[in-house]
Amino acid sequence: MSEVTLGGPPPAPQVEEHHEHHPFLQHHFEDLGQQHEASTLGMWMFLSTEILFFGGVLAAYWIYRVMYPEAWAIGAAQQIWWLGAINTIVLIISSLTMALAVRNAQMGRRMGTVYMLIATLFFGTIFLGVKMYEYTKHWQEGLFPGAAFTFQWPQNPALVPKIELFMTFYWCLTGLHALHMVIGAGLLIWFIWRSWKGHFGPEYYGPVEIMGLYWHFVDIVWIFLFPFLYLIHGAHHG
Amino acid sequence: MADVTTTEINHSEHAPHVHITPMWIYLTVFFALAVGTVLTVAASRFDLGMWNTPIALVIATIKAVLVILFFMHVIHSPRLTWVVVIASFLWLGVLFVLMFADYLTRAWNIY
Amino acid sequence: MSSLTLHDVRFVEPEATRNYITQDYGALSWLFTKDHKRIAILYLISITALFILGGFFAVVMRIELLTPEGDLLTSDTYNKFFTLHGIIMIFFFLIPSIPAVLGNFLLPLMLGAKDLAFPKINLLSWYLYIIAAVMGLYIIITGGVDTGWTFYTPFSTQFSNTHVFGVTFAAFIVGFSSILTGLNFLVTIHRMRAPGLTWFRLPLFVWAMYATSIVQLLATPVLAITLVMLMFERVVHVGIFDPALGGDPLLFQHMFWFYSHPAVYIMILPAMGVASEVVAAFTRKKIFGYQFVAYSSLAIAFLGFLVWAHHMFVAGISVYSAMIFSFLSYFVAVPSAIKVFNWTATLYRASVSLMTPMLYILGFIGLFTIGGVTGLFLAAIGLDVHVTDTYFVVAHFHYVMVGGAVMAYMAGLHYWWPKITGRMYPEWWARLAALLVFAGFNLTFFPQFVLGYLGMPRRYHAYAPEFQVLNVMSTAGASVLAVGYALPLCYLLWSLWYGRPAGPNPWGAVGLEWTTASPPPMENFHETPVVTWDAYDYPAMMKAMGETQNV
Amino acid sequence: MMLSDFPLWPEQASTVAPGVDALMTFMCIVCGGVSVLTFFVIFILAIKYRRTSENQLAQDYEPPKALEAAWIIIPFLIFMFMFVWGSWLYFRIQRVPENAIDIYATGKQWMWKFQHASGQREINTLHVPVGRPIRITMASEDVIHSLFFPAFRVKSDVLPNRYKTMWFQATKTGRFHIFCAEYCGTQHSGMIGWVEVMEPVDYQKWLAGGAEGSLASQGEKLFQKYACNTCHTNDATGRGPVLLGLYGTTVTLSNNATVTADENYIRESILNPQAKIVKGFAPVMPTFQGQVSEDDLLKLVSYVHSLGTQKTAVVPVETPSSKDTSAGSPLKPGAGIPPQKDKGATP
Ligand code: HEA
Ligand code: HEA
Ligand code: HEC
Ligand code: CUA
Ligand SMILES: [Cu+2]
Repeated sequence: MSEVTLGGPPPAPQVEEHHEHHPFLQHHFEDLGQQHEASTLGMWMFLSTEILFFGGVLAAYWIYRVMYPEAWAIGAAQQIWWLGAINTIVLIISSLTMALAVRNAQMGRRMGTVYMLIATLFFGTIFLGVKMYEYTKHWQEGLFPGAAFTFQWPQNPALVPKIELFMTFYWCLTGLHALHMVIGAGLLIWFIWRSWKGHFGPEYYGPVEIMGLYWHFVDIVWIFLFPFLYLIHGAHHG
Repeated sequence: MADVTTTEINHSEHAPHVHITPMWIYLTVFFALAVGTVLTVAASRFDLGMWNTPIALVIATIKAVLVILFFMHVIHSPRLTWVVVIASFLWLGVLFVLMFADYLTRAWNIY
Repeated sequence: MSSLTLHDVRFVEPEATRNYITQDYGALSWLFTKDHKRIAILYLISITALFILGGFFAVVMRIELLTPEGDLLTSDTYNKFFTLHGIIMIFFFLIPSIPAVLGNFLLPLMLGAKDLAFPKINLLSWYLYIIAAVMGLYIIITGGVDTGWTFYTPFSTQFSNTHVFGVTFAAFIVGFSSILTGLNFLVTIHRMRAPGLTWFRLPLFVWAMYATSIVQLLATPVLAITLVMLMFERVVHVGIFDPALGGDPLLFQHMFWFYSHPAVYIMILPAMGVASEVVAAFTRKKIFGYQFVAYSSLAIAFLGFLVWAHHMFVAGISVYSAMIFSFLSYFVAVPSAIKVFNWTATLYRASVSLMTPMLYILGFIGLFTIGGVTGLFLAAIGLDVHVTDTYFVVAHFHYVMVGGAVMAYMAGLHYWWPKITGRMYPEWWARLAALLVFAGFNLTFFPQFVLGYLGMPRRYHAYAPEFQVLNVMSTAGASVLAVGYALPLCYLLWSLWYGRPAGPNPWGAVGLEWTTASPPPMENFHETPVVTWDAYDYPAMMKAMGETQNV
Repeated sequence: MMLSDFPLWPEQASTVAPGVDALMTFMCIVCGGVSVLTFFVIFILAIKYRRTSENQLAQDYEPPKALEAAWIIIPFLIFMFMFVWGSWLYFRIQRVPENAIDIYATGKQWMWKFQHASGQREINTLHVPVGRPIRITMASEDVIHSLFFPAFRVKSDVLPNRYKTMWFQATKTGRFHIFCAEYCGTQHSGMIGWVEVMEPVDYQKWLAGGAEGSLASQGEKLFQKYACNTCHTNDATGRGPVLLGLYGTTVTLSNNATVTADENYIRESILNPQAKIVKGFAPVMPTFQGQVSEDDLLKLVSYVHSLGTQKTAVVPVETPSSKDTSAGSPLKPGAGIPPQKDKGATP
């Protein structure tokens, strides 16, 4: 994904130089423009695979949601909706700061980029912290599927396996999402370091842009997960 | 194909094309996303019958489109990026539609 | 222009003193290479090894099936053998075969580029492949897996006590290898074409790889996530696909085939691309209806996504959706028909040379047609009820995959062997091998159509005695086939040392890859070529090449 | 070998079989015809336009482009015809006639259990009358199986936790194969049996138990007469071990010794049950020494023998239904997915 940023000889940041000698231009590209277009296109294609990757679980999720609407509503009611809402806002803020980081890189504001990336990392970490809190809580309440699932639903015990199914999707979806967040956070740290070194500027901001695409994608996934997992309306809240 | 032209290969510019989105756009989009979140939560507090799910879906979709267009700069991107984005969702749509075509017609009788 | 003869085209550039093979020495220079040609060679070696392994399982299975009783292997071993045969042949041999070997080698050459867009990702995808293959081998040694290559639930999640987790994890990893290859190709084709090389000047092989890559990119992630869910279910004992816990085993099948049906086009589209190249080169003619052939690749790639549940006609899907999927399955056959007829028409008033690659490709056209039309039998739902899960299906897919894709792979390997190695292979041995493969193949798999219609189910370790004669024929054919595949292994190796030097363009073919030295130098071309001619435009191309030479 | 050992076409023994064969014939002729024509054209062209000199180029001629349209449209129309025929046939195969006789089937690793409406149970053999539509309602106790009658040209996957139905009407008497067509584990290829198509009168007699069956089927009667079936049920609910698939397996005894379940062992188990106690069971089986004649003993042994060699473990595998609180039994219809059509009665 960040192919472009991996390569090249050690950086020798400088202000003006002919494009062919830019330190981050790879030998097999004609110029930085071609390199930039290739790498953003590559990232978008990677995101296509991500869309189908998450889309696959979501398809399964929706099949069962249509089959077991009641269990789904009960399952969603086990979530603390306002934690989800806070996390949504937190993630949206981080998306904004990420977008601003790209903007700063485009405009050649080195420290602006660094600060915005740090802010993104900060909000991403808050998100993960809240998620960890929710996870521990679910675990304690016996809401982890499989042998650990001890959740009871006395009103209609027959629904318990289906609620477990809901929780299976909850863990799969949020787990995959959190994994993406962790990877994103790791990348952010590396990008903070690189921007601080002054690698990026108006003629070479592609990697930051790509990092941004990834981060925004992860945000979009959450935009869907929040209503899907926290806010299912059903008549049977306990 | 979207880009059957040769100009795409013969780059006239050497450095990448930079389009800097004005600050107010970012802030407006952010604001819209926040409002969308509040609306989603609010709508889910009321029993709207069969409409709860579609409303949640529509709001989420609008939010996603905003992020894609503005934060991800698709609105200023080459046509090819549009093609990639739309194709991905189209393909996902195929998965959903044809799969549901099976599940929703299973109970039908055979004539 | 008319004064030019093909001899002028033969020597376009002086032999390079240093090429991609002699550039660097030592194992590390190969293992850490970023050159697409070297990575292609790494792939060539690895998939050949796995092909032999997969073939070994096939041969042992065929020997077992000589007699109706299950005498050579135990049932469990037999089940593991066909599973491993299927998994290795599909995920580790056929899916990477043409794209990762020939595609990797040729795509930048055909586009006039120095390399693929993301050389490091290219190397990474080979490493992923190797990691997955090593995991697979480890699992084979420590007990194997017995679910069938389709991993149907609930057998795979609850009942099989073999290494299902490990194998699905390996398939998951090799899936990413495939995704990255596809992504790399797509970006390269979009962004790295030489000046003047417009879409409709591209060789049809590039079109085919383009279509293939779309499928790799958009189908494989669904397999990946399905396998993740399967692994999760197996480890945590949740019920995503478990009927006892409210899950639906058919959901697994839907998601599996959403990938695996398009995957069959990952295997056949590149083969069709090779066919177009070889037919053009050995008829010295532009492929008839070039644009139709190009677009039909895209049509197959798209329509291929709409037909997956034709694998589930008796599995319990609704009769109405069965009908829809049957209907759509016939659509995907139309572009395939376009290709077959266009290749045929290209032969008209051509200059046909029956060298080995062309022999393989004529075999490919014939066998793919038989395999394809038997797909039409299977897509007729009423008929599929009888033949599904019988040897009829086994025969169908070996006709398309072995008769089709593997034949084309062999054709491509022979056709580009001089380019890859700089040496000619021995023509007569190669023709003999091609004929053996063709004869052995038909003897192996044609009887299986009959067996299937008679009702012999697939994945049967022991079978009813009346099926024996046909099975004996099939086994006999398989031994001829094995010899047919062993021959190229020997003479291609031989040719590396003793083969006649090939020169840049031994076939008198047109195409950018033939304008550079064999083997090509490190960055493919000394100067980025400027393209002013259409693909397979023999007169124009000869003129252009002649001029290059005169300079 | 004799020609009869080398069939090319399966026996036709149901009302839909000729229909399926007709479509098959049509497909073979059309597809075979088009393929052969294509090969012929390729062959002729490749010979006729063979390259005669090294440098020969192709002639500068292109066939008319209208051909392109022809070979898009004509195959497409042929394909649509195939689709319509195939679907029409499929609906014929799916639509169950009103007056069908009900039979219930259960697939289980690795045997077929059939139950007739009047209560007869059988394993790996299915008796049906000729000339009457039979509807089979089926489910699986474990993995997916597929019930396949090649001579009738029908098959259907058998799913856990869900009923599916299939039907056929046999057109001639005789014995035909039953296969399991969906891979289901170790003994998938042993999950086979026979369908016995009988004259309706004979079927009635068989149902009434009046027919003189094979040793095994007489043994089956004795199995009920001596009330063996009160303890040896077909699932793990009885007090005694499940005898399905016992024959030929290795049995572990309470003293951890092992013994192969052959005729002698079965005979001894009936006459002197305490001699070798199966591990995990109480020694509660009464001796039948002196009560069962040798004749009857043989029938019993051959019945137990006939139960097949399908089972690997003496203790049957638990069905994965223990967690399913909603369905209770894994076979409860409608648990999970909406059934195709509510067929009512349970096996
Ligand atoms: C390379 C791989 C490949 C390819 C290209 C195809 C191509 C096709 N396949 Fe095949 N198929 C498999 C690999 C492939 N398949 C595999 C591996 C399985 C089994 C998997 C498993 O269960 O393990 C399978 C199984 C399979 C089934 C399920 C069978 C079952 O399990 O019951 C079906 C059903 O519709 C089917 C249909 C088709 C069709 C309609 C095509 C079409 O695309 C074919 C189109 C081509 C032609 C039609 C030929 C050229 C056309 C002409 C020359 C035109 C002239 C003809 C006329 C006018 C009649 N295939
Ligand atoms: C690319 C895919 C591919 C390829 C190339 C092949 C190649 C072959 N397959 Fe394949 N086969 C599958 C894909 C493939 N198969 C799949 C997907 C299944 C379904 C699995 C499942 O049900 O899950 C299957 C199932 C399958 C079955 C059915 C098993 C069953 O259902 O019970 C049979 C039976 O005959 C069979 C036979 C063969 C044979 C004889 C070859 C031959 O073409 C192989 C010839 C190759 C070699 C022999 C190796 C090279 C030879 C040498 C280097 C020479 C030296 C070696 C020796 C002398 C041994 N295969
Ligand atoms: C009161 C219950 C009861 C009745 C009635 C009964 N059995 Fe048993 N049977 C058992 C038990 C308990 C065992 C296991 C302990 C043992 O080996 O004795 C057993 C074991 C067997 C075995 C060995 C099984 C194995 O898995 O190795 C056979 C064979 C057998 N019985 C046949 C019969 C036949 C035939 C009859 C009727 C004629 C019969 N049984 C009647 C309870 C019974
Ligand atoms: Cu039961 Cu195969
Ligand atoms: Cu298919």
